[in-house]
Amino acid sequence: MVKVLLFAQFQEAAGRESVEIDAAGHPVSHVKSVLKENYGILELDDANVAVNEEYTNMSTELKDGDTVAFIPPVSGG
Amino acid sequence: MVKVLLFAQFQEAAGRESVEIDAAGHPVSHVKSVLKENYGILELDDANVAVNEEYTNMSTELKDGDTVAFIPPVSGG
Amino acid sequence: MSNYFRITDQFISVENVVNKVVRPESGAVNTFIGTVREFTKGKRTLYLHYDAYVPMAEKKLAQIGDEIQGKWPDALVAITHRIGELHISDIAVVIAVSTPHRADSYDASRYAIERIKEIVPIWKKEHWEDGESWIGNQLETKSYPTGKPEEEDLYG
Amino acid sequence: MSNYFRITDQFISVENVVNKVVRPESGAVNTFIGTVREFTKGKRTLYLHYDAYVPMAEKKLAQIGDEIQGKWPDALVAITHRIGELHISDIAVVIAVSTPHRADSYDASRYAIERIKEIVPIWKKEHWEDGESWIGNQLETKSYPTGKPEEEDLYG
Repeated sequence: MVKVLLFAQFQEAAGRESVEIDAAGHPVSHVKSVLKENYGILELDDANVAVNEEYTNMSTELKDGDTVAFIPPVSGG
Repeated sequence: MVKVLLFAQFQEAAGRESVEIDAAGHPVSHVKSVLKENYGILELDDANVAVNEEYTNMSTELKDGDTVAFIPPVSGG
Repeated sequence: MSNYFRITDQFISVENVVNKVVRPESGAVNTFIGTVREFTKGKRTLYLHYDAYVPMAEKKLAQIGDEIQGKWPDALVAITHRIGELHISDIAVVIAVSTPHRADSYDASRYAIERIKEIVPIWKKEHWEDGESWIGNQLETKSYPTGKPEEEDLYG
Repeated sequence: MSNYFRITDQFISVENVVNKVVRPESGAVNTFIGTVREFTKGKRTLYLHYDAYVPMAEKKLAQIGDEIQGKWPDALVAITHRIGELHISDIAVVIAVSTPHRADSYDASRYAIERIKEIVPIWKKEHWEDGESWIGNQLETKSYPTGKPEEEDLYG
């Protein structure tokens, strides 16, 4: 299983802070599709993605125990 | 009389914080000469001058009650 | 070093952040303090809510510190960013950079705030009288036509 | 406004100076803090002594504030400079500039420190292990071949 963290507008859209998805062996883009279709998170195209707290891209292959985070456009400072 | 304020190296050279000079009706350059000759302040050529707390120049004519200050190169900050 | 790069839900003391970087070999500390502004483009903000991916945000702040030490080897950097509910004039972020000479302290501090707005996973939600919204990137110096940073920006 | 431009012989609180300029319409505060550096060009400083022509120095700090408001109308500036005996890492000067947007806060803060080093009658004496000396101008960005500022620099 892969843990997917949701923040800001994505957290509000899904109504939860995280979801578990059976995505081991799949690329990050698979998680993106699941979030769109099953959790109503529609604005993912503007997001960056991090696996285990480092930015990466949609083709990264996931393994069991990974933590994925979709990062909406940041606005700190 | 004109009050002449001395700071930093000029104060140390003269051994005092201020002097009174009978310079009313004279330009600032007159005070400069007096400081050089009578008070042993030799580095006045690098100094700026202020009369009544505003920068001015050596040709400004002084009047009774004016306060003159010779300003060594500044090094605040 | 991890104490130098913090996300907190508490009030930030400017003095505390500054004190982390003051040292005998530095003569200059530049500090950038971001505060909550009441009006943005004529619209009145009532309060803000900041969310963050805390462990990754602290890592990315530390990465900015590393980038700065690569560019300005004599610089020492500390950054604290607050999250949660903030009101007008509350301090959201404090950056402190000490360097031997002043020019570098300005340049490195400016670099830090620009990078925070590029790569640190923190999000701001503005609450107005008539609504609320999560704010997208607010970069002043650079725009991303694609709506997101390029890869070289993320990895620094 | 005079409280915004101060010469003091007491410890300077960064927080106090910053608080003078924080306000609802600003979103950024840039702070420059000058501290006593131990080594300058390989020579070890034991302590410093700052002298000032206090009333004129406060007027000139206020003039710098006016110049900044001329160049950056939305800026609010506070500057406190300490005099007397200062030891390594003690704070000699704190400049705080608040502006609605961050770029101006950096530019105006930088302008302030450069102007302080040009026109404010404050003098620093360095005390080393083997001697002492009053320090002449230490401008980093500009040199005066004549050894003194030009008239337009003094009058702003």
